[in-house]
Amino acid sequence: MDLAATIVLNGLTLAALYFIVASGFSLVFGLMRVVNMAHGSLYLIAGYVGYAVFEPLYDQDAWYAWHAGLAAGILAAALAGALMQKILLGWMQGQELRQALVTIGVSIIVADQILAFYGGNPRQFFAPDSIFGSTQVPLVGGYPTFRLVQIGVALAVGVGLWLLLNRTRLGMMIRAGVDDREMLGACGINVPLVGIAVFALGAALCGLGGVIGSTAQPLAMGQDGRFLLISLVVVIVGGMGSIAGTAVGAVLIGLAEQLGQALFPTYSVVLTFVIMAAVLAMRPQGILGRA
Amino acid sequence: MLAVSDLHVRFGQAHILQGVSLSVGERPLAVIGRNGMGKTTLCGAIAGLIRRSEGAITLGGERIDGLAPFRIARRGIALVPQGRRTFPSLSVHEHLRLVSRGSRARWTIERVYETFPRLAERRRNGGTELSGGEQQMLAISRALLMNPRLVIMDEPSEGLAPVIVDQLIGVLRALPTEGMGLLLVEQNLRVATEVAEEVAIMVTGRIATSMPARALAEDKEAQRRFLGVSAGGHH
Amino acid sequence: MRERVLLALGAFALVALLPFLLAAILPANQAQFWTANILGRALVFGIVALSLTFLATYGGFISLAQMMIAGVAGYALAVFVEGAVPRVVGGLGYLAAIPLGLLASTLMGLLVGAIAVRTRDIYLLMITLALAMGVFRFVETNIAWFNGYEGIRNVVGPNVFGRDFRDPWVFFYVALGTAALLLVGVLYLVRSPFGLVLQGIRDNPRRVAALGYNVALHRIAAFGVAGFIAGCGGVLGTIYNIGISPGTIGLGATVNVLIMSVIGGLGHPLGAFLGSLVFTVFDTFAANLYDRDRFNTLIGTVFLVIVLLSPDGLTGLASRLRRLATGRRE
Amino acid sequence: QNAPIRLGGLTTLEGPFATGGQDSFRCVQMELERINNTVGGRRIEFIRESSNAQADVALARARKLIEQDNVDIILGPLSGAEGIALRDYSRTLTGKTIVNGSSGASDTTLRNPSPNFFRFSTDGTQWMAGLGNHVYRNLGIREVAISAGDYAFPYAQVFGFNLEFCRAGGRVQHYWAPLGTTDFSAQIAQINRSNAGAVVVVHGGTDGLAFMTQYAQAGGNKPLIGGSIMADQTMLSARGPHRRVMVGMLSGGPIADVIDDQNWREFVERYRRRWANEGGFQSPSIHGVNYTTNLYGILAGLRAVDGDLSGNQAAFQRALAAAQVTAPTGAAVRLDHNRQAISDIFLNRIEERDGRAQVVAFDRTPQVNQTLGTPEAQFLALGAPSRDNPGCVPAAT
Amino acid sequence: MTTPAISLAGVSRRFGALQAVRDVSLDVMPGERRAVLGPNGAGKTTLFNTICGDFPPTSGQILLFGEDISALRPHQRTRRGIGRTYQTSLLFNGLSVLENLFVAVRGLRPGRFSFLRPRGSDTGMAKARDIAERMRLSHLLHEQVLNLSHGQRRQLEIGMALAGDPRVLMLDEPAAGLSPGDRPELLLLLRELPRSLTLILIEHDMDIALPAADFVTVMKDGQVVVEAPPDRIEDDPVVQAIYLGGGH
Ligand SMILES: Nc1ncnc2c1ncn2[C@@H]1O[C@H](COP(=O)(O)OP(=O)(O)OP(=O)(O)O)[C@@H](O)[C@H]1O
Ligand SMILES: Nc1ncnc2c1ncn2[C@@H]1O[C@H](COP(=O)(O)OP(=O)(O)OP(=O)(O)O)[C@@H](O)[C@H]1O
Ligand SMILES: [Mg+2]
Ligand SMILES: [Mg+2]
Repeated sequence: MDLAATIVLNGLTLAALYFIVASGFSLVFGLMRVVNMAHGSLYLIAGYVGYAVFEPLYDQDAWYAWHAGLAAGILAAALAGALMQKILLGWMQGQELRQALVTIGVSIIVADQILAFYGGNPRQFFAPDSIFGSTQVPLVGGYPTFRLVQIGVALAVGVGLWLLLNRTRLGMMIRAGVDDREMLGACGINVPLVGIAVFALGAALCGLGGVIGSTAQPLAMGQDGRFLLISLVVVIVGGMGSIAGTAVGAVLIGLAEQLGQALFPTYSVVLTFVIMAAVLAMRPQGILGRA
Repeated sequence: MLAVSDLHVRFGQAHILQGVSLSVGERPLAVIGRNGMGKTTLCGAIAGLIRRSEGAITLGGERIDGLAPFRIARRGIALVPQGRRTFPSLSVHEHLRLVSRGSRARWTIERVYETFPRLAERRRNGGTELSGGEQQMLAISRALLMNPRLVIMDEPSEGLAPVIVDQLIGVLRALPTEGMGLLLVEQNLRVATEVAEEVAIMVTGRIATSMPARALAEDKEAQRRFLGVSAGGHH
Repeated sequence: MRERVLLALGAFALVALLPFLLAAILPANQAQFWTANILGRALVFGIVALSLTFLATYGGFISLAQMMIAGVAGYALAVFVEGAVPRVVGGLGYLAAIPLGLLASTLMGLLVGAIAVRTRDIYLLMITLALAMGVFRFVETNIAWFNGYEGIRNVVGPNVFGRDFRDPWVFFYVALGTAALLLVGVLYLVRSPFGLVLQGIRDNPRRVAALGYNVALHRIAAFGVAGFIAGCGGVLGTIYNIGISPGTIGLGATVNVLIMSVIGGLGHPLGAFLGSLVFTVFDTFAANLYDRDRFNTLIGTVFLVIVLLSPDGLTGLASRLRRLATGRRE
Repeated sequence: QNAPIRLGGLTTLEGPFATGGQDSFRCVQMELERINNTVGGRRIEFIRESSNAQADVALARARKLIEQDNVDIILGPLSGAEGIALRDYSRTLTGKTIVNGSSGASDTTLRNPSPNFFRFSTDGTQWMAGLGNHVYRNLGIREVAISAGDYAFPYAQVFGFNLEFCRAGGRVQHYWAPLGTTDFSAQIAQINRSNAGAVVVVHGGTDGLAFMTQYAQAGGNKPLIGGSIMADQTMLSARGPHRRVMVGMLSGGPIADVIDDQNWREFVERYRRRWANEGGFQSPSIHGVNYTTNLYGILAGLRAVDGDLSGNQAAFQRALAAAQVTAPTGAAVRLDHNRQAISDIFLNRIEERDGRAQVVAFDRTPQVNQTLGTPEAQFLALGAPSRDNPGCVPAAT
Repeated sequence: MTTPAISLAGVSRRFGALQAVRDVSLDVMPGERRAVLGPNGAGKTTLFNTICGDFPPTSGQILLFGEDISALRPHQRTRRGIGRTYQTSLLFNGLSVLENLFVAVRGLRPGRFSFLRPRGSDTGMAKARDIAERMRLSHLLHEQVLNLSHGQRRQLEIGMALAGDPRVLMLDEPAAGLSPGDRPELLLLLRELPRSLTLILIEHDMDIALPAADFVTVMKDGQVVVEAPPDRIEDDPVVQAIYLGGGH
């Protein structure tokens, strides 16, 4: 029965990765009503920029190579996100569809430019030795340590976000901004600035996911589309704007993917979408989403 | 304090404000007029929510027209919008925390709760999980808590029970003593005349005339002319 | 209102003459290319985009399932029509298989509408996207019915009045006719009680119910109508592509339809066709205009610019210009 | 008569296949430059187009090349479904010729072929020739686990492997994963627990890399046998933990990095000189070589008719069908009655040579035809390769 | 005795911990004009919502002319003759004034689900124009509702409710937002409503509420606290204390 345990653990670690990436999406999507179709592109940007910093350091086997790459990736993504909001999206706030399309345009360009810059060769980070090998896990036996680390990171991210949104004034501004920006402005709050902050934060999270993800899985063209779709599904299933919901969604999808692959590989992909359609048909606002 | 001169607003081809000029000093000014005359448009234009096509708006001598709404608000103008516009995803208490200027300001969260006990009872309800009147109280409190130099209130008495209206009148009359200017748009003549000493009457995007409140209260003729109030209306 | 219909019909009359124009100014093979593979292809996409525009403009539903629904019609046709490779069911002539395809897409439309009946806005966009991707993945992996990744080939199309469908002119005029009918149909529909209620639902579903209408029924019906429209596009597209494969309804294609609708503008159904035309032209010639390896950057940029310039696409741009000219307020 | 011959190139410069696509154009361009764009006394004009590996897009691009750009011959496409779409399209054309690029689906030429579609490159099934027998006979492995992508190309390759391996008496366990899978940990967990003697891995680019990496991380230690596109420069030039396990991996295919053949050494030399500082690989990729082989076919045909394409290319197409060329790898190529290549297939092993992993050919199966030697009728009777028909039929005893 | 038009038996509605409407029982006779007064948050609007089905009651029974409608969905209740206005206008911003009214008229006629356009002779259209006339919106017939001023929207709001000629008409603060000049007009309109129609009215403007009503129900904290004819309301000590205050 250790096989079952392994599969479940795989599901959970995968879910952790999905959560990290999707939480950024959820933040932007849920709080600013922007369906950021370029979320996947942020993932790529973080990955490739991070790798560009990582590789030379790794060749001189500096112990901090990976950490430096991580930092670089997060910064790059955050910057890109902030710029996107400042230059492209900020002034058309509230026109949800239009914003979605702008981000689609961005994603097309980014993908192509990355291909031009870094070529199509897949890459992959090496996790630092401290967390590379494998750890003994009861029932499962030896298990890649890094995948366990993912879970830790995911938990940290989750708690942090929850506190930010429900315990801080910034959180209130963000939520109010969704309801009625104009009125929020009339209350003396610098709405554009809030928007940029949120976007940068969301992008940074995506960047975090980008580097961690590119350590667990290859970094390559096409990953952007994949993680965009996953983020969408996770957030929708969980309920938009709800961090807890995103977590639930991630776990559901992560497990479904792994179990599906083990039990009926052929249609495992379909499973994800079936789950999503089912959930939405039952609960249009997602499992934990506010009605 | 606030001075509006020759303000014009157009929506496409519709010329909504056609050269409004008025000024608000220490004493409250009331603006009344029939439906669709441009009162809300005027408020919106001053608060920066609606783009003006011509004219100047100054607050304490400084130009504020063309500024972003949040900058105008920071210069000290608060708005009680028509239709309340409370935030669904914030609780009553969060609304207040959002704009509160701390405990040393004139208007504090505590004071709001004293003035409108109803809100205290509902502090956890979301901004739309409130009755119409409660939302109106919240909108008013939200503006007062900003402790602005000038409050613009667009029909604040709408949906309030008579007893609350009386209370509101009390609050508004006290504003000058707290150094707050007031531009009051009202459909309720009683509120308008009891709060303000000066009343401006708006007709199709212009200030047709303005007169002392007391005079208007007596002058049924003026009421009929500008507001179409037929003598039989009140009893 | 009248004027909108006339506008639309006028536009189509113009397009009807285009082939002759092209034949006059271009070498034969290029004229044919423009007729079939630019104009014709644009019309096919346009019809699918129209179904999206219809839902978006009048119902406020941004449905990303439309390309998939079109694909359902295409696959139904390919599965049942005689001569398709591989032969799944076959045995039917085009006269029987095409209506079958339209029926299938209409039903799929109703189904999507029913599943999404309680969702709104972004959520509706997402659930429809999910449904589309689900069907896409299923078709891609299912061998028995849809021949998986390779799809079903050799759907050559019927004879129209004794002329082979592969003749680009025949194809073009059939597509044009279909598009015109559908467009006029939509313009008529939206001022009917059904259309008005649909717009009511867009603005305020709660009130619609309070007035005694069955909101769910109207919503589902709207998706049914859109399903039929998309189906027409799907059938034509499948014949044009001599068959159909999962790629036709993949994420890329789905997004493309959205892009077309928006470039054209969600303000007026005609936008769907404007958008599809612009899109097709760029899609075809981007590679010539720009470094062949980097033409995606070009496409992306053009798309971005259009969206940035005009919130309501080309039609929006047009009507704004007209407003400036005539100085009338809409 | 002296107007240039217009040759349309169609490959994939978008998405996951982009690297292969770029390399195929590199090689074609290089070889055209070499004959400075003239053959049989006529100039060749090369017009490039790119699809995104989707059938209908490939079709649209092909139509543009033929009708708008008015090309005489198309060289392409790169992937399976596209190939079949173009095969069908070619049937509707008169006086035009389509020569395959690198697409490797068997059916393109095996079942209802088109008279003016030619393929001088071998298909995915052929590429596995000899591997099954080698694993069973020389390595003495009796059971393998096969992890393969769940779409046409892997079907073809698995089919080819099983055909020999099962006939020889081997047992196989299949683990299919949809295209685009990047987390194989569930599969790998199962495989490591099975008592298979080796793992056969047939995944495209990124998926393959993901499998290898995770196999390494999960401490997998069974011998690896790869599909033709696993042992490819696109994989080996990628850095990562996967390298460790991939050294020593066996594979079969139409090329290798190191082939003991003069032609090949020169070709690789040329390639390096031309592309070293323009993003080229250490040595040409499988797609590059396939495109080149097909280009050679075209050139041979044109030479035979002195570049005369008149008469709806009838003469030219006859010449093509009869053409015999030598692929860059030095393998002789001729066409069967379906205009499908019969050529040599290499058995390769990945070795560390001068500091980097390289695919080294250690054996070759000469003149493999599309049915791997089985009589055509019998082969067709087996049906088209698919998940449900992986070609594992034990020898009739 | 005749069956009441509306009869509530122990109707309650709770929002989480809060009892917005608490065990309310009341009968409104056919043709009666009933005013519902009460301080803000007393539960008046919620009571309306339970009757028209937007928020079904958590307990209790609602009879419409003797028929139990407690379990019906909103549109079904409407088809049985309930019409209402909303405290904060719910209109179709994208449509013109005329189209808003037409949709409202058509909602209660056979063929409400129809793909066929109304012909010029369509009675529904005629009715819509007629109502616009009555609400003094004729000059705005083809104006997009989005562009109406607050007061104009309030007028239309009432028109929408009248359009379906309901048997029971429920108005939630119809005078709110109307200018002083239009209030007497509203009063007249209410007075001229046919007696065949039953009217329930929430209103904070005593100059409208009292003259319009035959009988008054006063609510507080979700409960009915006073029921009396209009003339005895203004000097009822309880009502003064909780609702009117000293102003009157
Ligand atoms: N966006 C717009 N486009 C065109 N006309 C508009 C727009 N907004 C308002 N109007 C018109 O401007 C006029 C004034 O509107 P406004 O809301 O300022 O009136 P008001 O005095 O506030 O009326 P009320 O007392 O009913 O609130 C109205 O006739 C309205 O129809
Ligand atoms: N959706 C909701 N969720 C939670 N509480 C609500 C909700 N709607 C109303 N309430 C509460 O129910 C109580 C009654 O609300 P209701 O709207 O019926 O009052 P009302 O009598 O109409 O007041 P007003 O005269 O101000 O309109 C109020 O205290 C309000 O806070
Ligand atoms: Mg107003
Ligand atoms: Mg109320």
